[in-house]
Amino acid sequence: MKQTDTAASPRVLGPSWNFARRQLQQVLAFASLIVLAAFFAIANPNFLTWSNLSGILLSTAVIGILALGTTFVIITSGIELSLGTGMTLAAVMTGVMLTSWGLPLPLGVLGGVLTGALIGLVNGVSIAVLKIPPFIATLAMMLIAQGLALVISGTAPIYFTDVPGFTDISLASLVPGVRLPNAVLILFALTAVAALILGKTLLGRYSFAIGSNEDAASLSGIAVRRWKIAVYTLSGCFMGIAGVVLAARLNSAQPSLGIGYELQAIAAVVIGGTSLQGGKGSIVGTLIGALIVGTVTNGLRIMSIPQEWQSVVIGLVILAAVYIDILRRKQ
Amino acid sequence: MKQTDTAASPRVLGPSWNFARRQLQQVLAFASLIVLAAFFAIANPNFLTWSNLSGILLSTAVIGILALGTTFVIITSGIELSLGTGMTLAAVMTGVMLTSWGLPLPLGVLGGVLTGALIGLVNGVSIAVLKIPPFIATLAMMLIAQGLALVISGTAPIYFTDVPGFTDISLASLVPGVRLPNAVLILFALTAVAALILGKTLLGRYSFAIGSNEDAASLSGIAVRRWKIAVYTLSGCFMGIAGVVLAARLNSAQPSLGIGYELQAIAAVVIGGTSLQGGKGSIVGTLIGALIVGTVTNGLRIMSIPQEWQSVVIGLVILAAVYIDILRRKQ
Amino acid sequence: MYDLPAGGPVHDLLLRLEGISKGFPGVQALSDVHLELRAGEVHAVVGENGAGKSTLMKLLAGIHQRDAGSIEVGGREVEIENPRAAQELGISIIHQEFSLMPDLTIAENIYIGREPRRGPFTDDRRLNRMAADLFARLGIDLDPRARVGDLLVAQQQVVEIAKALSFDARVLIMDEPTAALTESETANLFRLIRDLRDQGTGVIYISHRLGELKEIADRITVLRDGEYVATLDAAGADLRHVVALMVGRELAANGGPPRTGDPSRPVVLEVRGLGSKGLLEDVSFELREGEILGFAGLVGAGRTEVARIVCGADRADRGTILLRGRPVKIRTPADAARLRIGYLSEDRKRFGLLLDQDVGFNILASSLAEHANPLGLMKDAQARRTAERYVESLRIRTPSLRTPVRSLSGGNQQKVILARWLAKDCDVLIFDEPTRGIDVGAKEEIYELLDSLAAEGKSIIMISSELPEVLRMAHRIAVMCEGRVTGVLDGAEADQRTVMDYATRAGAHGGIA
Amino acid sequence: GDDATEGLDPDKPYIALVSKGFQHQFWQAVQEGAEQAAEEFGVEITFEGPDSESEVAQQIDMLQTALDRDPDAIGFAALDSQAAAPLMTEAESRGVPVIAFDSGVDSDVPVTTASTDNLAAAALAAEHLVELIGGAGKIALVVHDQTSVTGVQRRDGFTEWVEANAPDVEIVSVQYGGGDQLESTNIATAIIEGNPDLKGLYGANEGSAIGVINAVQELDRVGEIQVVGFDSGQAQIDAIRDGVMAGAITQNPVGIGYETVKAAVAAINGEDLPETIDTGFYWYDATNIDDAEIQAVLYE
Ligand SMILES: Nc1ncnc2c1ncn2[C@@H]1O[C@H](COP(=O)(O)OP(=O)(O)OP(=O)(O)O)[C@@H](O)[C@H]1O
Ligand SMILES: Nc1ncnc2c1ncn2[C@@H]1O[C@H](COP(=O)(O)OP(=O)(O)OP(=O)(O)O)[C@@H](O)[C@H]1O
Ligand SMILES: [Mg+2]
Ligand SMILES: [Mg+2]
Repeated sequence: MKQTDTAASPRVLGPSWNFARRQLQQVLAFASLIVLAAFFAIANPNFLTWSNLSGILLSTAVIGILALGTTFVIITSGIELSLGTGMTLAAVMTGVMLTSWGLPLPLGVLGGVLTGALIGLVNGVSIAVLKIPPFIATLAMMLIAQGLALVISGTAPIYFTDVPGFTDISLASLVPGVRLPNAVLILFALTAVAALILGKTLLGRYSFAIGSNEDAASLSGIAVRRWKIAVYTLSGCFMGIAGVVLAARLNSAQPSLGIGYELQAIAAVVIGGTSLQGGKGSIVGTLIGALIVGTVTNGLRIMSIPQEWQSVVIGLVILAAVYIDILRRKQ
Repeated sequence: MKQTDTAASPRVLGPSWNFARRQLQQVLAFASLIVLAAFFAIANPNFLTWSNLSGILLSTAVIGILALGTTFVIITSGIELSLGTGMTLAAVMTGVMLTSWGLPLPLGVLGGVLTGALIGLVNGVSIAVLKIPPFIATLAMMLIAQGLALVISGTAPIYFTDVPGFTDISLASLVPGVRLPNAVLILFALTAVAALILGKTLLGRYSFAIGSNEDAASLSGIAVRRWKIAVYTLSGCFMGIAGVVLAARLNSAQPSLGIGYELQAIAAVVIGGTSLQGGKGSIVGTLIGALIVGTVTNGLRIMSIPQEWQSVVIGLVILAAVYIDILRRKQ
Repeated sequence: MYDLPAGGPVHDLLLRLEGISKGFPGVQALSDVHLELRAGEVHAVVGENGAGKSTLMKLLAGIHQRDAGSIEVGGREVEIENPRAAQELGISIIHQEFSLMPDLTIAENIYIGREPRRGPFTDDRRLNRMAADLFARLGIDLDPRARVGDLLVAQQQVVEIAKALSFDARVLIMDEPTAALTESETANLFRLIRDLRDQGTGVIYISHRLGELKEIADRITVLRDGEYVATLDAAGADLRHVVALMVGRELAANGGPPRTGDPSRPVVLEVRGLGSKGLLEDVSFELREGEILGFAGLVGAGRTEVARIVCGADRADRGTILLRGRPVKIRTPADAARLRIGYLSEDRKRFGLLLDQDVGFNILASSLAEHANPLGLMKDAQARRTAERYVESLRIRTPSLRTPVRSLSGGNQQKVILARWLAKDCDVLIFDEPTRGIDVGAKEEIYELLDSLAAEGKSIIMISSELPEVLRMAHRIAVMCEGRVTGVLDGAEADQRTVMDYATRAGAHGGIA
Repeated sequence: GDDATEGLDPDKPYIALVSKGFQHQFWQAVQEGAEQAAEEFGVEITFEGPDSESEVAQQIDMLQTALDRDPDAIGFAALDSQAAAPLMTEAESRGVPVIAFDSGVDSDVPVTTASTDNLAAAALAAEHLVELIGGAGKIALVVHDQTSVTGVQRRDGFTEWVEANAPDVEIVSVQYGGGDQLESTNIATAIIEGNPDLKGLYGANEGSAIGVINAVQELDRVGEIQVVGFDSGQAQIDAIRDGVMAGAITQNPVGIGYETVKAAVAAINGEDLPETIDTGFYWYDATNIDDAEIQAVLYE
């Protein structure tokens, strides 16, 4: 039998030396991230300033939030390609609610999140009830959301200039004295929430069960359809939040933005050790994956490496990070 | 147990009464395509002109060729995200060989195809030998190829104006008297070649075996690593050809083109009934899938539907086509 | 909780099936079948591969819906629409094919859908304690927190059993629970079954190991070709008669005299000092031409591991493998195949079947290259003839070569994989539990096949947990215990006692109680 | 009604415009101008463009489809003129006049070209930025695209002017954000972090300029870093009014659209046309933003 890794299976396996090893592995997962950061810190002294570090976190926030939600989907062995444009549609809906309908701020934000949830719900129903493969269902949704965002916004950006406090959602600092934008706090808070859901609730447990062996899960009496819909809806909520955070950062809802974000988010998830085959994955891994991508991108930009080389280097770093992770798991 | 369809599994064994039924199913697969075409023909008389139909085929050629090659990859349950930018890199290499190095036309074309093959080979090695998940390996290659295409071309398009006969590769008509661009002939010829390889050769059989159950295939004595590399390399050859056809059509190698083509090509494959889980798929299906996307896109354009609505409609049509296919397979 | 009359004496008849029919495209799996199950009885259901046993059970488990007939549970006619409904009716099933989730832990698998909770959260501590309690009650020695995907096949089987028992069901269905177990685990299972029976549980027991029936069954129902044949009292039944009812003819009981190794024949495969950290230590043996070398041992003794190393699926830390006296490097199963060494895995679903493909493809999977021309073009007609030949000679019950292998019965799937290795011309064949889930008649056919392969000069390693089978077939028997070969016995000198003696020689045995 | 031309009046001349985009404000302003002219001259138009400025192949497909709709004239803003050459020939052979707009089409076929001189416009932006930083110091560029004609010209026009005229100004970084606002914001942020003594930033189109504005605001460097942009739109106009951005170049997109259709009508009627129609560009900042002349060319 092959030695298979268990670090990414749900929760740790309790006490004993196994536990310690697993914890150590989690920490080692940070290794590539730390190596990268160290490299850039040496290459450019401006990298390690507080302002730049919080900038990296800020630039990771949107992709990170998307990636957190889609981790659940990928653990069920699904995929979610409507992340980017779905997020845009959520941002546009928030814009319409706050500016055209004049709803109060909390309701507008809620509306954006619900828009995301609705998109996820529709995805979930197509996939679980109509049995359309997740790739196709969410690819179709990616196009539909893109179109709807343009239609609803009248193909023009919606500005939040007249909505006081809206940009604060992303850019103010809740923690007094520390220059850490709220978007980053939101990312961290959502990481905790997602980790709790994945590790400690039925939804998390069943996500692993469905991704591990959908037929067996169904034979065990789990209502696979219902839980799948729940997972896509949850991912949709994260998508909606990402949309609001993005709009707050740009102080506008840009209807033509979004395509390409889905691949970045999925990449973060997979770099973080979640398997596209389903059944394996972790939230902390996803956060690390997102930070790795964010750090490399920022580091190269801060060094003003010519852009054509930047993508080559990012490609190589992704390869290396994943390969090192594979070696590490083999011990 | 679930009823599963085998129409798309390889024909290990020759004809039988089943054969006739299968052929019928294949024809029925054209149904959505025909319905779509009929709809557009009624909606706009210009749709059914020879010039527009050959235009549809021409605009399908590049995505179609990419999709053919990647069908093999997807049947092994892999994925290929470097299709788009890899194709661009192949086009740029052809450009460099023909314009800077002054190689004769056939060598330049060969060089482009080999570039594609090399990209595929590297992907195959990362995946089969280094065991990097296909999604990550090819995502990294997508970035690397994008960067290299820009670097090698000096971030400017390469024009083939001084290479006589180059655009003829795509745009001349080999068949005298019929206005059918060569790119379309190439697409059809490659469809035949791919169908032969998938249906009648060891490589095809092994692709199915690996995609069905990689561990079992390996224990059956199949050299899984080697054949996986072969599959990615084959897909790379198609990528290279697509690059040359695209460059010939545009009479230039556009180094920043390409991102997004991979999703379109994969969508064509999946709409054509190939499963992303691996083990199932057909070449004719892929061609139909590509034509469905090409037809809808063209039909909506020729009807001058507002562009933002176009993507909504394309999304819905993809959903409907796949759903109808699912119903059809259930009988 | 159960749909049974409350109070008073419990209804004697737990389950009554009348006139049950079920068809699949191209196959009538069941027609007009009867079955009754009383409280406190073990009711065995037997029949050839493909007779419809599993299908009947799947109707009870809510996986398939019957075409005709009625199902009564506790005297009331019911519809069992899904697995959950079956659970709610107090029916619990151990499936023939594993239905576990490899990425979850043992405890999570057992209590899936019934997780203890604290507020909105799962209570994993209690979950693990529940599993530990269950294991203590059942006498199972497994860590509830271990990941199921890391378990041996036999351990997974034990988890399946524990899961089914955890429901405290009134009706317990066991579809070949012992196919992956050796004697001692089987004995343990029987003890559990008797306890349950004594508490009034009704057990439906399916097995191809007919010897077990005497030991455990109260009544036996025989199915043939999807039809009901007879129900007998186990106590008075003659097994030869049962077999005759199953196959519809008398089977000659042939065993022949014990075999013996022939030291004059050349050594084909030699394994020297094989070691693998924590699994194997200093494993050495020789395999001669035309010989069947049996491998016996308890679950987890390391037999499968030896086989996997020899066929290149795993790497050894130490040791050499010699083929006809020359050391060979076997890094992958493809290397082994090139050296004409073939391995049939004990886990057919994970390491054998190409489930998406049809029967023909599955038979040919190892010999595709032999059915292609040098350019790699397949010779389809020739391939079809080969596949047809094996479907016929192994009597694989399938509507056609194009039938998805998924829809075959378990035993027929096993035959398909056997056919795969027979179709490939190997010099050394390693069969890991080759008759797992295969009916008596077909077993005889397979034994004959192995004999004729050996007579042709092929060398065969036969790993089996069915000791009588090893004793009957092997020229020599290597016995393993805790990763070592504790003895190599000649077929003539070996008997049940000596083998068990060597199999426990290293002291306490592994894994399962 | 259910007529084939889908709501277009079959009795009016039909002009198909294929632009470089449709989602951005700039192209919508062009469309607006085109629609004004269509109304004025009694013609029907359609307006479409690819999803991004690197989608050369998509644009060629659109042009092909436009030709198949049998128009009386075509307006075309080429992403790459070489790639369009065969279709230009086809248009000519079908007798469909082609009007190039936004940037030139390198071909004999178009009867005239209505466009902005991007090189000169970018040079003007450079001139202003250099002046704003006092003729010395570090500056950087955030451009939308590395290969498209507008991207290259607005970069080169800028850098060439700086090299020729401002020896004390150092260009420390040129990076590309695809016109995506978030991407451009992140790029600009990293450039500022990497060069704490940066004195000026230039965003080469609307999305890039907004990214630059966001970065300067998020890092609290308003006033320390001088910002100039390109194109207009609500965000840039606000930034100029708020003093975040010193000023920007605006083209006359409405004019481009208007002139294109006007020229197409003239071509259909067989009138003579000049070789080029300069649609002009303007520098606007807090001092002139409310002038009527500027207000006429700004879009929100
Ligand atoms: N899902 C299915 N689709 C089509 N045919 C099926 C399906 N399931 C079972 N069959 C067919 O029904 C028949 C009975 O199968 P079943 O699995 O009940 O046999 P079994 O008695 O359990 O045999 P075994 O001892 O080999 O397990 C077989 O011919 C089998 O091929
Ligand atoms: N304690 C263990 N922990 C993890 N994996 C184990 C352990 N023991 C054995 N294995 C794995 O299980 C596989 C099969 O085990 P092994 O060869 O010991 O079984 P076996 O003797 O063939 O018994 P059986 O096949 O009857 O279950 C081996 O390849 C090995 O990798
Ligand atoms: Mg069975
Ligand atoms: Mg074994």
